[in-house]
Amino acid sequence: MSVVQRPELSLWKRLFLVELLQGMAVTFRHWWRKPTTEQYPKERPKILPRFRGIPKLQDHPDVEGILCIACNQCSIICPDDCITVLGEPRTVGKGKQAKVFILDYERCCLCGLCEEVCPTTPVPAIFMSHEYELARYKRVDLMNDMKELYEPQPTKEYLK
Amino acid sequence: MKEQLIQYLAVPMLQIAAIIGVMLLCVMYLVLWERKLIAFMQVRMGPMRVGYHGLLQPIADVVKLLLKEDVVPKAADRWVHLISPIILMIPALACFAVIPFTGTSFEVGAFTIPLVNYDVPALTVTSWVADLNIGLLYFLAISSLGVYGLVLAGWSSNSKYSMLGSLRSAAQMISYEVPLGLSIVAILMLSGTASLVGIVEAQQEAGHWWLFWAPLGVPLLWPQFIGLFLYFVAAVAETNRAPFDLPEAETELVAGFHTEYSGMKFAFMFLAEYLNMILAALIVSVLFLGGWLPVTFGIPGLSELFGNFLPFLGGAGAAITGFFWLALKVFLVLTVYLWLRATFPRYRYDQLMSLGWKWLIPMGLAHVMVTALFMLLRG
Amino acid sequence: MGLSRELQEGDHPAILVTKYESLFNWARKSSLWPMTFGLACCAIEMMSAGASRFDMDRFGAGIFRATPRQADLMIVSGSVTEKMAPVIRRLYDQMPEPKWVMSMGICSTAGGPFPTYSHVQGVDRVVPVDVYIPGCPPRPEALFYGLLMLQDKIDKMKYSK
Amino acid sequence: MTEVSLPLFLVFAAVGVFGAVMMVTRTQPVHSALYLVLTLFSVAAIYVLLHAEFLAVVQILVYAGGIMVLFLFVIFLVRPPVPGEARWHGGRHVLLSAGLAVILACALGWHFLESAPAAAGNPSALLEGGNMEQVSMTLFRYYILPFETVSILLLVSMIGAIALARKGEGV
Repeated sequence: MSVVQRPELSLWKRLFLVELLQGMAVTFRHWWRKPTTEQYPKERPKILPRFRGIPKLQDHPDVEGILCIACNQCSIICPDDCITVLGEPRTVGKGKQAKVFILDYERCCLCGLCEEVCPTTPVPAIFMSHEYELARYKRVDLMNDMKELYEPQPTKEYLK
Repeated sequence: MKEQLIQYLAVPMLQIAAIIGVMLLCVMYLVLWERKLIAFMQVRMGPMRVGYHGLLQPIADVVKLLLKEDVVPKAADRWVHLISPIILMIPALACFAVIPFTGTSFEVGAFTIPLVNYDVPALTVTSWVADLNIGLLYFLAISSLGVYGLVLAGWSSNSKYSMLGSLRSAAQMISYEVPLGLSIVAILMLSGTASLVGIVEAQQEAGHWWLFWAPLGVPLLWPQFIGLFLYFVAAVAETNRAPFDLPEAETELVAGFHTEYSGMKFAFMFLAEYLNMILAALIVSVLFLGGWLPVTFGIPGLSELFGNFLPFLGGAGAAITGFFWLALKVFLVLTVYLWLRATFPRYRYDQLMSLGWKWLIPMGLAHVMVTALFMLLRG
Repeated sequence: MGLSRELQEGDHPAILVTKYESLFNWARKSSLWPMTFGLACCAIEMMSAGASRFDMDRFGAGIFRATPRQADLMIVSGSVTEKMAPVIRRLYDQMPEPKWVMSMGICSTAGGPFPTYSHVQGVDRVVPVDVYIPGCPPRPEALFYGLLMLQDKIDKMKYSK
Repeated sequence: MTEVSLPLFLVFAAVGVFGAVMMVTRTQPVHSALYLVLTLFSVAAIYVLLHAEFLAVVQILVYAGGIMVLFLFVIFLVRPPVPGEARWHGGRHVLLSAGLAVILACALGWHFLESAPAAAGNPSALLEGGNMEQVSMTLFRYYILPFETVSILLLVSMIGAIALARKGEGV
């Protein structure tokens, strides 16, 4: 444990409460600064490209059909066990494709491991989107099946 | 008899109603101003979405608090729990009776109330409810009763946090009443009266605010600055505001004496605290800053110009001007109050006590002595 | 709410009350005072939501009350352990009506990454939740989105049939 | 006393007596203290009716605002009584206090009956030039020596109390 020795204040500083006035000067200066507040529902936050929102599914024009090959790697690596994938034979070409893809947003911790392990080329089939407006009234609404995962989240715009 | 009835019963009643109404509105918007000002000092915006720039926020808060459930703890003393917000509120409102809001009185001509055909004789209405010759002492006496509300609220809740808060508030308010009284003594000596109207009139006669009372003709020797400082520090402590908000210290005592209060009872306590703030600012303005006298008072040429900027309204214009100047001064003092809150951290309990007893009271005594000495030398 | 229950028992819809309904709902949604109540890491994000850049006070929800008696909104921010659950329930019971609960983050919504013996798998097993905000932790904007949804919910409250 | 103030006096006197009786009969000390405040308050109101405004204000300031808060403080600091613990001490105390009350009433009654006009004083003299001036003139001009002596006595007793209280700390 270290003992902090505060310097003795000079008589002048004690008499005229210099340090208190300095403190008040700081708050006074801040009063006239431009607020740094972003007005959320009106202004959208600037989201950096590396931001990890909720995971979504995507397709790619170079690949015919569904991009996801139902390899189950994301489901295995997921620390929260929130991904369930069932495969079926691919409609075009060889291999498998996802038939059922359920992502449980109420458990997903947005770690991004699923995107890292996703083996599909040229882009990962599951990717971290920039969507964050996810609040729901019911827990059931946070379960998302494959169809919902392809579309943007249904969000109400609160512009006022 | 009818004239007397109107003069001594109806007019004061209307005055009281007007003061209570206006003051409650002022309190509501003082809360908004506090939220806004502290937000600005923290580089944020404060309430923005309820009304234009949050202008309806206080109304929403009040309506919500009115509609909240009123919780009384099972082990609480129900009656004392109920009356303590009222005890807090009554002295805070009663003190406004002696405050002179403006110097000039309104002349109300004779008129007839329609529908009931009641003839009202011509009246002279003053801006104060009562001009007591012991006005300042009345203020001190009544405001010292507010401590009961705090103490009993804490005790009756039967919770340890409330209890600690109320014990602290009792000690704090008793201690700081002494420097509060001492800082006023010099003003009493200068004005030679304890009537608040008389004090402002004495300043008018002297030609300067008491704050700028320069003894021995030396400019920039203003001993009343010490008085103002003392009064202000003591008043901040008396109203339990930061940095002396120990009775409701959020970080230690949850919410201090009003931990167990909810809904309208809590709103009453909130209102009483802010009413006391406004009252302290009013007393500062009246005692040290010349009450309703214009800000340019004492500067030749300017004082006539700003003494009545609504000359076409006659006496009412002068009254409104005086009211405006008082309101401006009060607003500035209240802003300093909030500024202090935005700046300083809370005092520790023993620091608070040592500040009060070891610094403020000796300073107050010395201030009285110095003022008396200067007055003697001046003759 | 006591008021609404009394009115629902009556035969006739209270027309007078429906007029005031909008005022009451507006006041309640515009002045949601949250409780100073943080459980884990989401609380840090809740604090930042109250701070300068995001400023929860804009919604009128900036007065964090330390005592449950004066709070309207409980933001369950962080993982709810079995040991903490009774405390949460008690705080919720101490809040006066009308009161709302927001579950912030996946830990409080569903147990999150802790499907263990010590964890409550969703705070809705302890207190009734109005809005669930997933995310780990949710951005302050996500919290605001939940808050706006809660305001919508309050706006639709009915006092009469 | 004018005819307007007589009913007011009766009201305040009744409130004062009510407060005093309630104060004695409560088992909860905090309630007793509250009723005492009520009594002090109504006494102050009676002072106002007697044109002794200064005395009234000082009564509220010192007794209600200062001393009673310290009373409450002390009540809070000592062990709070368990409800129902306060015992009925039997008829002895009632007899004793009733006897004392009768003696006090007799003494006061005799005093007022014997010297009623002198005791009433002359309030009209006080009305001229304000109450505060009168009190301060009396206190600081004619009785300055006793006043200062009393203050020195109080100071000595205060220092003595502090010295006694801090004995163990080796001061």
